[in-house]
Amino acid sequence: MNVDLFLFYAFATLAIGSALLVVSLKNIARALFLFFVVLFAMAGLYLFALADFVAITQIMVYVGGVLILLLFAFMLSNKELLNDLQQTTGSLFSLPTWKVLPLILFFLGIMIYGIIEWQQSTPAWMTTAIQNNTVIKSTDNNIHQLGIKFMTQYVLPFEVISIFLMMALIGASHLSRKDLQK
Amino acid sequence: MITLTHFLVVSAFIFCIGLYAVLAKKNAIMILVGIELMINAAILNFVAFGKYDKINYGGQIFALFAIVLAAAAVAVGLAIILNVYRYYKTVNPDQIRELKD
Amino acid sequence: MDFLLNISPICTAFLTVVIPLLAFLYQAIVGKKDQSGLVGTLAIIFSFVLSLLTFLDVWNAMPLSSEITWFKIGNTTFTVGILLNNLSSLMLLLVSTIAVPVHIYSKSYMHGDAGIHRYWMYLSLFCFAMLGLVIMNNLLLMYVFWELVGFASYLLIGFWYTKDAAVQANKKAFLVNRIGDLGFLIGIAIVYSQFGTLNLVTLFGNDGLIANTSVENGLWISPHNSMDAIWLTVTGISFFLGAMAKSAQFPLHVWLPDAMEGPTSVSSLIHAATMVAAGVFLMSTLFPLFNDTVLLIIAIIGTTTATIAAYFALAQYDIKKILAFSTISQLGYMMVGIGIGTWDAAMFHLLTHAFFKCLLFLCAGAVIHEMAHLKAHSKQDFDPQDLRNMGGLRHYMPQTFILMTIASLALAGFPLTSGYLSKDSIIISAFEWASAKGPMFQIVPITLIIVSIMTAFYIGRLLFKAFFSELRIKSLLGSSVDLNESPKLMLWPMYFLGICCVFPLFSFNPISYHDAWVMDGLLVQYPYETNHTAHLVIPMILTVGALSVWVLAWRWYAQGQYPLHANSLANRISLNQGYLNIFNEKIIVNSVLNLSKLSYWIDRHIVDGFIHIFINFIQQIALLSHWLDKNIVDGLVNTFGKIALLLGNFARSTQNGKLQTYLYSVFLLVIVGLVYLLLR
Amino acid sequence: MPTLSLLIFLPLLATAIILALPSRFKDVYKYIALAITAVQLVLAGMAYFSFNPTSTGINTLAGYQLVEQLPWIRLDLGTIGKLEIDYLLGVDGISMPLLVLSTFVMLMAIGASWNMKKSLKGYFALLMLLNMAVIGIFCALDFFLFYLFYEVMLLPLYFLIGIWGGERREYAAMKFFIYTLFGSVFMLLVIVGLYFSVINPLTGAHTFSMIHMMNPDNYVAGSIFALDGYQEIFGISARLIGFIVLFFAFAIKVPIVPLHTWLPDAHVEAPTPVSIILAGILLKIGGYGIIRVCFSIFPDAAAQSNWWLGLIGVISILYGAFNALAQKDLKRLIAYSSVSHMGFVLLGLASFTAEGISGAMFQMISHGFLSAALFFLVGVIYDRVHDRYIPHFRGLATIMPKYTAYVAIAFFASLGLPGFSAFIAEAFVIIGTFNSASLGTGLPRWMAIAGSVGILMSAAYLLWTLQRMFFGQTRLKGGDSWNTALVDLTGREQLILFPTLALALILGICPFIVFDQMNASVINLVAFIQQYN
Repeated sequence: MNVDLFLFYAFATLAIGSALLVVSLKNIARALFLFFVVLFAMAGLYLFALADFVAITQIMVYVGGVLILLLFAFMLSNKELLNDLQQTTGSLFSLPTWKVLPLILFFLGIMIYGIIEWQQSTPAWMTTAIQNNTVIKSTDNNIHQLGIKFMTQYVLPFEVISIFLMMALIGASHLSRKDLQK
Repeated sequence: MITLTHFLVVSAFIFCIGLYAVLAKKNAIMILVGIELMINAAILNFVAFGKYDKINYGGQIFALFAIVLAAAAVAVGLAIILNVYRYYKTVNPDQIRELKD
Repeated sequence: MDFLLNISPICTAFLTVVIPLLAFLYQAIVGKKDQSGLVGTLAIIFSFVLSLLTFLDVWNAMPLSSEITWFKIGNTTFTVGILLNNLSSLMLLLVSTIAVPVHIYSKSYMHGDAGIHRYWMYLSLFCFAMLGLVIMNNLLLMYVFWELVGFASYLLIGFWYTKDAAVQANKKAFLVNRIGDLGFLIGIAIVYSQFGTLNLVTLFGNDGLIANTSVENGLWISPHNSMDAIWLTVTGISFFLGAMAKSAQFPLHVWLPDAMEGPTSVSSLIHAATMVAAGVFLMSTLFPLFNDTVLLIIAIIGTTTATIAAYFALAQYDIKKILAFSTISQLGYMMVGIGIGTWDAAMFHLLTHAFFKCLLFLCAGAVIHEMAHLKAHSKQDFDPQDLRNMGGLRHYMPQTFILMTIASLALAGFPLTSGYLSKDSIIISAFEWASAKGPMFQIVPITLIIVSIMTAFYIGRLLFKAFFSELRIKSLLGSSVDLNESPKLMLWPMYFLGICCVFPLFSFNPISYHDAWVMDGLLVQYPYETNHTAHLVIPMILTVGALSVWVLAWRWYAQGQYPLHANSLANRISLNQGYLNIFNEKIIVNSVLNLSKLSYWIDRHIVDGFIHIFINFIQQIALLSHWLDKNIVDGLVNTFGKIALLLGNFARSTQNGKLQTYLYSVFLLVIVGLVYLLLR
Repeated sequence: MPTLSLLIFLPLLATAIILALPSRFKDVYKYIALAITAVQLVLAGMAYFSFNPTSTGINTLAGYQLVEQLPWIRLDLGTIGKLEIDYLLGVDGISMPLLVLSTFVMLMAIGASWNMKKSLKGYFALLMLLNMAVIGIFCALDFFLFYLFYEVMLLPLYFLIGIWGGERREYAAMKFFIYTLFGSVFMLLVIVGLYFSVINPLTGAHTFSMIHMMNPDNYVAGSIFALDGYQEIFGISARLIGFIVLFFAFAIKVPIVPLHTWLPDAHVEAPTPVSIILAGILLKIGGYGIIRVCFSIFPDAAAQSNWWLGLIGVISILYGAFNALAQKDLKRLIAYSSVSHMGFVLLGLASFTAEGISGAMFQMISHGFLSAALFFLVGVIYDRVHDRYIPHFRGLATIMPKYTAYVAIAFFASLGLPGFSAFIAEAFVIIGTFNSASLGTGLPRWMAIAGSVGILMSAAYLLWTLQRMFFGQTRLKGGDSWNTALVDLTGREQLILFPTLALALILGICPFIVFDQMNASVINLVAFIQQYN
């Protein structure tokens, strides 16, 4: 077993294990911090997929943005909210674990099954890519290529996303404005 | 050798965990976290497949789009949650039943 | 007088029987209001007169019989009728003759008793039943009266019903008699089955059915029917069983000593003179029915009874018990008389015995009466019937003493008394019978002679102990001994009976019983030769033996030179009546009771248990079917209902307004789609 | 005048009146019941004394008297044939005395329920319903009608025991009900079988008439119960099975050992009047049914199996007597003595001799009066102190002389003292049984001897009871309170007891009152069965 595979497994284990902890912890604050770990591990996994820029973005946007937002939202909400969030009792469960868990496991099974099935027949575009040797290699400079692609081929989506992002931010700030009526 | 299947399996796990959070958690924030997990799983798939698309870089491009959109979604979602909390004094989605007849 | 003479004997006999019944009914209706007993006494006197008329008409004349239809079953007609021949008219006279003095005696003896009206009632009932028994012409009716006398005796034994011993005794008497009654009933059934009739005239009359019956080739053939020869013997034994119970033959004699719990006057009439003799009367009536086997059995049982009872009488202390055993013993003699074929001798002995035994009882009653008075006056507690408390009574009651002596002499069979004639007749006949039969049979007459001597001894013992020497409880009483002669009303009847105890009433020849009119009247042809030596020797042996034991008894009891240990084994066995009662109680009664308990246990647990198991089984089936009904049949319906409900609930739950549920269902659908895609 | 119909439906009228009257007239009910029953007794008595004793009864309708025949149900069932059920009533020498007995005992029962307190309306209504059914059973000559009355009878009895009974009344009522129903259900099967086997020669339709069933010519050839064609069920002759089933149906009522265990329980738990009816009438229905149905319809099977019947009779006699000896409860003792005494009925019937059957009939009548009187007497003491355990009483004769006298008379009467009816009955049963061997009807002689031991035993247990309870020094379990409670018989009680015991005495002295009326029928019955011997 080579080192990268070992590292991959380490990251994968870290990601899945932390994710499991995230969903199983009662304490939301801890869960959110564990969410950090998940996101880092995910970023590490992106690296193994040769998506270094995506990994950086992941860390920047998620860890620097989303997670901070979540933490702030969590911490900024008042004490009652904090209590409520921590005192979720079982009686309020609408979908108890026994109901969800089989479904999830079943779904997981289907997916694994699907993956195994799919392994037998690699899609045509992938085989041609392998044949034409148009597969990203670890030596390629992805960031350069991505910059070109954003500004040329994907300029329209890029702009739309930008506007959408702005709208979202404005909307969010509008929504979270205090004392809307006062 | 890290094959595509490795990524797919890991993403499947993460996706399922996220799905579990969405379906089973009693807390809107954790639901949001679950959504983020699912999106991350999707992104992992994007980048894993994107490896075979050097011409268009579709996988990575859309992974980036997804990250951005997720961030936007989180921002809006949190805003909504805060408002909901203000309105209902709870963040438990079970007790928010305005959709019911 | 003409009027009376013109009445037919049937009519007088009928009236003889019915008048006591009327007296009984009168007393039953009037109850406590009439305590004098005048009606009963008058009735029995009337009966006596009528029976005398009947007797005079019938004795040594043609037998008379008259009957009316009673009822009809099938094609057989049952009749009620009266048969008057020498035998029945003699018994009729005897019963009424004994009954009269007893009634008169009772008037004084029972005076002042709280239940005296019942006494008169029962006594009349007894007289009715006893008189009826002797003149019935039909076995069924004889049986009816046979049981009725038993019933009357039951009532009279238990007259003092608050006394435990009395009610035990009357129960015992009735039950033992019942055993005999069963024999009688079975005998009747056999006779009916064999001859088709129960009429005594048809059966036993000249050229009657019995006369035309023979035993051939092991078959008992009568003009009506035939059955196995063994049934002839069974018939005899059955009837004898009846007689055994009624006449207190061993081993069914046990009731008679206990029956002494009744008033003494009753004992004298019923348990000495009349009722107990009914068995002998029955045997005499049915005599032609018995074959040799049965006769031999009768003779053996009779001898055994005579011996054992005499032995038991030796050591009794209760004055009445001695007399009771004496009665049993004498009845044994009579049975021997039947068994050896000389039923006329048996009847003769019955007749003489009735008088002297009745007198003995009445005298004993007089003694007891006085002793009881003494007890009441002195306020001391002693048993007025116990010989050990008496002694020297001849000083206080000389007339009673004389009468008692006469009766005792008659019982012991001294010459010039009636007992001498009748007892000798039986013993001598037995001797003749044994001579004809063979040397082994000599045991019977020899035993009888010994018993006769024993009889003399025990009656001597009674007499000497009670009347001689000094009053033994004098020390208890202090100075004043308040003992008197009995009242006149009691003495007269005793005198009358005393006269009847001597020979002239029965035979003008005091030596030979062959001259007795009773024997002449009944006249049985003996199947064996007369032995003149026996006629001479046996009475002499008896008289000498009796005299010598009297001397012995005088020395032992009157002079107090008793040589034996009072507690010796022989004495104890005799006193305890051979432990027969204990045997009966322990073995027979207890085993019957245990059997009954066992059968009840079986009933409760096994028979009922089966039923319960069966019911349980049914219940289990019911429960099972209930379960099936509830869970399977109903369950099916319910399952459908539940499924529908479940579906409805499920469908409802998707619309509960919860976001996550919606998500869940959506996702479920997605999975379903996915599965579909995968499995396609 | 339709006497029998009147007899049957008068009680129904009484039921209707009682039900119609509002509850505030509840004191009137008993007078209504009394009046109606008295009328019945008079009617039955008149019928009895105008009865023609020469009529033979049994198997010819002409031999019956007071016959009433009305077509009741006529149905054309097409291929199955025509259904013919008649309202057919009639009496012969067998049923006539029992009819009078029933009305008399019923009157006694009404008298005994004079002080009844609990829900009078239902009680008297049920009593009258029972009355109707019982009379109906004795009169019906159509098997369907018979069965109808037979079943109707069960219902009121079940409730009378189950509601007005003692502590374990439900148990007793249930037991009674199950036993009797068990018998009658199988009876129904045989009735149906008979129905399909028998044809009315006049109309050609299948019929339920018992008279037609008794005539061998009326059987359809090849039908299940046909006499000539030999049909088998499980390898046993069908007619024998039919006989056995019917026999057991009635024998449960008699009752026979080992099917008797309902009787002690039912008697012990039932209130006094119901005990009286049970012992006085109900048991007689068993005996009557055996004569009227078993013997008359299946004479061949009866002649074949009478050895067994005799054996059962003997066992019942002895077993009942032994059980009676072991009892401590007076009522139970009398119940077991009933088993013993009814054993004589069976033994006598099985002998197939005129003496035996007459004796058995007489025993039924005698036992009817006597057991009724005995149960009444037990009721007297139970009313006073609510206890009837023999060891709890002693020396009653001193405080209750009249009562003791009546008890003693009743005891002696039922132990077969000559002069009372039971003696005649038992003596003739024994004689008849004994005679059976000579006449060749099949009962061995030892049965007679064994049966006679029952007479001894009955004396034993009754006298022992008499001695234990009534004689000796007075000693009561309840002490002084009982001493005051145990008052002597009242006028009403004497009024009921005296005629009963007097009747037992009269019948014992003048048995021809009964024998004359039934002799022709008995002779006919014996001859009828004799053909098959």
